[in-house]
Amino acid sequence: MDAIILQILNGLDKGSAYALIALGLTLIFGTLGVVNFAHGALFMIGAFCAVTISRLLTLSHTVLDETRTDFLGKPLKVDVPYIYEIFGETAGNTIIDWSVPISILFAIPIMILIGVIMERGLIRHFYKRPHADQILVTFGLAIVLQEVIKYFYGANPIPTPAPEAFKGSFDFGAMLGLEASGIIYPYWRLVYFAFSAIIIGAVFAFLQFTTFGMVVRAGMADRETVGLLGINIDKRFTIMFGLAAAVAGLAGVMYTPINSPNYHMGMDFLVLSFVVVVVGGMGSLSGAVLAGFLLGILESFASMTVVLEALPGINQIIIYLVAIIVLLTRPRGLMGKAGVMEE
Amino acid sequence: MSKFELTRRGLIKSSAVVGAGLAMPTLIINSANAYTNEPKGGSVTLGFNVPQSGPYADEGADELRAYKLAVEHLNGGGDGGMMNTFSSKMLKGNGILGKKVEYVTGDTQTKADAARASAKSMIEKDGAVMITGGSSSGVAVAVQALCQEAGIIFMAGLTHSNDTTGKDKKANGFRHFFNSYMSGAALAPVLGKAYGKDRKAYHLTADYNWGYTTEEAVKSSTEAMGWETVNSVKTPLTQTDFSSYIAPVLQSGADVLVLNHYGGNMVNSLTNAVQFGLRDKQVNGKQFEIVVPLYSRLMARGAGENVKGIYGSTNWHWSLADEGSKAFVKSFGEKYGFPPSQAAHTVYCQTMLYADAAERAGTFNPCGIAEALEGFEFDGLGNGKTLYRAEDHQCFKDVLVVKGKENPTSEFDVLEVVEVTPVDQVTYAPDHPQMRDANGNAVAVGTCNPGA
Amino acid sequence: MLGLNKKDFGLLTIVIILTVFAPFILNPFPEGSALAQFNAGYPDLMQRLVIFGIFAIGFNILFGLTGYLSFGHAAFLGAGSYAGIWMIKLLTLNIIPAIIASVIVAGLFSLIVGWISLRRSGIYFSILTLAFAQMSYSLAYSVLTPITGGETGLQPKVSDPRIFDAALAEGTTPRANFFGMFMNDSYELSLAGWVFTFNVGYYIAAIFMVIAFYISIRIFRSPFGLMLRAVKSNQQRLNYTGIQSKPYTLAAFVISGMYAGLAGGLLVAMDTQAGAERMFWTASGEVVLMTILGGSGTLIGPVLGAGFIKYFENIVSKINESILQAWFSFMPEALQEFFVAIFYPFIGKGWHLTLGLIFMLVVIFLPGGLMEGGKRISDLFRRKSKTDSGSGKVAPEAAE
Amino acid sequence: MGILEVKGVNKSFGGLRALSDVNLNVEEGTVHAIIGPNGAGKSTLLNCFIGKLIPDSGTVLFDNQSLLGIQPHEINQLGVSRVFQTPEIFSDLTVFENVIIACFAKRDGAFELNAIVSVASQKDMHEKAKQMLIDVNMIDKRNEIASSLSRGDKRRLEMAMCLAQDPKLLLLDEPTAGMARADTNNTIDLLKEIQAARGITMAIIEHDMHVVFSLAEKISVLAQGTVIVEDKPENIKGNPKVQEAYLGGAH
Repeated sequence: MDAIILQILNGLDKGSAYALIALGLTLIFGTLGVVNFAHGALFMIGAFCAVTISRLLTLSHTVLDETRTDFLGKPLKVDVPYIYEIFGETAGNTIIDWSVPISILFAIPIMILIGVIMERGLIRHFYKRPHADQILVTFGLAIVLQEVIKYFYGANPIPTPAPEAFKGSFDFGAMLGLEASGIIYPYWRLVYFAFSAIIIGAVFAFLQFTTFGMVVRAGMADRETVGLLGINIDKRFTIMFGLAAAVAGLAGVMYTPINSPNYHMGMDFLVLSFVVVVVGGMGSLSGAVLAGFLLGILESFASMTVVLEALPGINQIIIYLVAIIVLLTRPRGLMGKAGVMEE
Repeated sequence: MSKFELTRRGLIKSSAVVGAGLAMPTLIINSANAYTNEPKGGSVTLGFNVPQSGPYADEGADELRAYKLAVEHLNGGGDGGMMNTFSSKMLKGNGILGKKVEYVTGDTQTKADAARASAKSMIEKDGAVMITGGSSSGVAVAVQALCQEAGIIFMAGLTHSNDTTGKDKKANGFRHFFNSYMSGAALAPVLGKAYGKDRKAYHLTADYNWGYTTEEAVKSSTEAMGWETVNSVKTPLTQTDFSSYIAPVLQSGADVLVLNHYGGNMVNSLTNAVQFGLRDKQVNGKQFEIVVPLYSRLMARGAGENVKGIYGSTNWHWSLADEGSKAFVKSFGEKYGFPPSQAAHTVYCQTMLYADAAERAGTFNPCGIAEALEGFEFDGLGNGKTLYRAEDHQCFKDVLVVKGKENPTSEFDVLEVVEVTPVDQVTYAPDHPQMRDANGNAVAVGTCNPGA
Repeated sequence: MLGLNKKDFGLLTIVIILTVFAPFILNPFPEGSALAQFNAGYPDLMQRLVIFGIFAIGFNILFGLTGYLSFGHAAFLGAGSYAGIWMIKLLTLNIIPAIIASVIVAGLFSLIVGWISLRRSGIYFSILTLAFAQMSYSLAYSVLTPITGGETGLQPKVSDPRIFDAALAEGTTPRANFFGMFMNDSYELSLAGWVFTFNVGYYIAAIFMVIAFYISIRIFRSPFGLMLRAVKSNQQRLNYTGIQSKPYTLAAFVISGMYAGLAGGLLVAMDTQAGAERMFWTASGEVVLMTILGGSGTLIGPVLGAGFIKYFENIVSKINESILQAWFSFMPEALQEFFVAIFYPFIGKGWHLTLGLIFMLVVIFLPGGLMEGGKRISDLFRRKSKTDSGSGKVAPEAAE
Repeated sequence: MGILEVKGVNKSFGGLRALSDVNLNVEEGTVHAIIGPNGAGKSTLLNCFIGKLIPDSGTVLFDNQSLLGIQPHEINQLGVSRVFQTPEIFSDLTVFENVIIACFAKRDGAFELNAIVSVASQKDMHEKAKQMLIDVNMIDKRNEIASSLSRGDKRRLEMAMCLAQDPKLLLLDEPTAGMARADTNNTIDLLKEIQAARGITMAIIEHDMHVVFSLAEKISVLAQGTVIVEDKPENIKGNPKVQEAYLGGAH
């Protein structure tokens, strides 16, 4: 029983990451009809926003420590962050410690800007082009973005820990009066889950309760009609793209403490996020979220020892297997609308 | 049967009939070479085949740095590095056999296909006489098989699976790096001492060949010591989030978690395990511990503080105080500004060992070199006394057991050596069960192929 | 001639000439010159160029004609490779059974995958094929290790059964052959400063490619090909014209799967090794990119795209800093360093960056892929020679 | 005994009743017009004949065979072709290719793996396709890409495609919509010729009464999803029910 609760927790957590990435993708996919292979790269850039902020905060000048030596036997160069001089060592350390949450503030405008530049500079010219061209150009862009990151940050993962306050884990077992340590869950993952829920909720609210959102939703249902109504779709598409980029970027920022970011993390998530969006159904935001959680939970269950003993290797293929089953039983995914990306 | 024989660029370079105006075309059908890519000019070309893209690009870059350093030293540049401490004194800094050492580079992408394509281009286009490098066992085994076929010596880079010199060993292939068996054998006594002989272990294993051999090696040596293995779960290579594998560990009653993961998998699974607070827990009245059988310092940096206090093994570490290591760290560090990784060390050694073998054999003929390397005993390359065993072309040397450092002084200062396990403890018979093929048969190393 | 019209026969002739003289064409620079780095006339790359050309030609029959975008074609290439290597291990080192088996196995596999995936269209179809390919990859890499060799793949061994062959002497290396001609045998022609390599394996693969290309022309020009283009254009009208589209798309899927299998079998024949990463989604993506880059739906475009990407992967990735320094060594030192610093990020380990940039530039400026570029250039010449360009509108064959 | 017999057909979308108890009888060899105000359910009814929609209840018999539940391509192979309101053509292909596809469909059936022969070598198909294009007066445009045609040409092309199949029943959904008067008259003449030459049964939906009364031998008036009158043209004009349906005043 504990094991199942635990895996549901895991699934929700994983699912929230999937849902968050898929949400941004489906906004672009569903509204603009653009197959954006650079979406994973946006996620990755979000993560590297966090890395960059933490690097900026720890920007240092070197001081020679004569008492210690480095690997060549010379006096050790010790880095002293400038921030110590501004805020003092204790406060400085606290700020550095909180670099990931701080990054969120910076990541939002940066990601919106990147999204807007991408849309204005490139994607806009591809709305009317075949999907094949969209794939080629966005794939090219994804490669370029990831190689640029690799050039500056290297290929290895870079540790970006969560603030000290969020390290360690929460004991659900003790809270529920069950055996202690039976069900524990890391604080940061709970934060990630809550954060995802807030972002998803915010995006839904934005689309549900604002006029802008109504137009966009109408556009997702029937793009032609909205165009015929004489609404300036161009500007809204730009904003949508910025929004989608921001959602992907935030997902990336918050993900950094869970797994150290590296330059190809976007590609790792790209295929998965496409699967999530399509299983959810093209053009359906709630479908994407639902599919994200469903696949997250099933993936977690598939990794349980009992399951693996019965079906060896099931953990390798569960996501794809579920995708096939869903698409065969429900022609347009879980909640897809007719006519979107079917031609 | 075959009338068309392989001919290589090396021949052309020397015998090119470059007339001022009209040149007679020459059609070479029968080879004038004694072996593949026999160097006939004033230089010899080595092929450095390392991952330059993909997740192991940084390890590849470090290997490449070490290769360049080795070439510089072989050609008499720099401070000579480990050439000065190497027990064999055949290398004089005048290239190999008097020929200037040149090199070509390629990108393995950490994919067997790409690695073979790149190696083939070095052999066919550039006339490389030896291929070396790589950062995974899949690539090593694939390229080693290619070199065997082409008649080229393969000096493996970073490859840790037993298979490379076990069931997939080849007469033209040589490995300096240690392997899964050695990791297990070296780790077990240290773990026993540190954590006691009554432990329950839970294995998470990367679901591919290297993972299998590592799990088997660690399992068998820890079980021999008295540990019990409560469970072992295979994780997909492409997994990035290990939470659903980590979460059930505490409920299993295990008190040690063994992560048979490498590279990015290792960074993520270790980070996840620490996140779940495993190391703060008491199970069975004992402190919960995590073990990482194979450490890569470059990658371990990605796990940040999570590696502190975690045991593992490594082929070499820059903090070693022997003369060879010190010389290597000095020349590498002064050239590049940071200490070398174990990948850099092993490929530097491999280059030196190859050059030295060529000098001793007096030829670049793969068979001559293989003969010179087989059973060769040496010292001064940073791992103490080492034997290149004739039966499987595997180096036998001391193995380092390391631990994540508690108070690192720099970003390179991630690991500290806790024990140097003597070579006797990690030596095994060439037909050890872990080195056999799927049917349980011992595999012979075979006969060298000079090509041509 | 050969059942082709004049224009197609001309195209086929050009392809034949190009493949026959590829050893010359791909080695334009003399040995030892600074630009020799750009020579691609060595056996392995020439083999890969034609093999991936076959893969792309086959993919184009599906994608270029029907518009169905499969994201899992690498699975068929991989399945073909495994079938091929097992034939080499079990039956004989002669490549013929391996190639036949690889085409058959890939055909059967694509029949199953196509049968299921073609129940959906558009992006849903793409994801279904992707899912099948990713499952194949994951299983081949892990639990199917006994059959596939997993991470280390499969290579022929001296100890393999090979029931049709005489036993090899201990110590010899099993080498794939075609009735006694070994794939990696070559002979070289040295001509002044140039060296040209003629490789057995390359010419065998090239023959297969020419045949594959010929069949593809026939398919393009056949009623079947016309129906496939009709599927892409308006599937609904096709149904209301009394035609069932699924058998057509399935046939196209299986044919392109067999092409992929042939490519896989040839890969194994030329380089006796099969590994799981051949089936990874990036490999499927690569053939998509090859086809689009070259110009999907055109006859020769996919081959150009395949050649372009493989050339980059193998040539640009091998240029390293010291080669760069040698190129600019004629300059004063400061200028040399400046140019090396500018070019360095784009070569060697930066080859991906260059490739990505080229993808973007091609698709932005040449919406029909490389073929579009070719067409524009030839239009330019045509305009010069002809004064009237009124009827220069696209008017494909078929009329008479 | 009609070639197309429709009995008691009902079709609802959600709560909306699009067709209720429709009865229709198209005699072989005649032109039968279906008229009615907008939203009367004309196109829905046609969709039920070609397998695009399946009625909730009722029967649709073509040549005494039920059309319900069989695939669109099977219905077409039985001899039912349709010209759509917005022309459905292969817009990426040339005019000639559009027509020859229909010729192949007639000859080869629903599927034929005809992969090795070339289209160019199929002389009989060429002749037939050419003839069809001559029939609809489009032979000089045969090499144009279909998407570049004018709307009228697209419809003529679609008609040529349908005729190439030698249908037993040709369904025409507003064949002259959006056409200029001259074009409309040409189309009427064309349809008349076809009818005279081949005796194809036609069911035609039309708003333009000029077209209807020039062609139709029988007219069914559809209003609010049901057939209110089915009669000869001369009897329709004065029928009060029809006038009521059109809210007083012919179109």
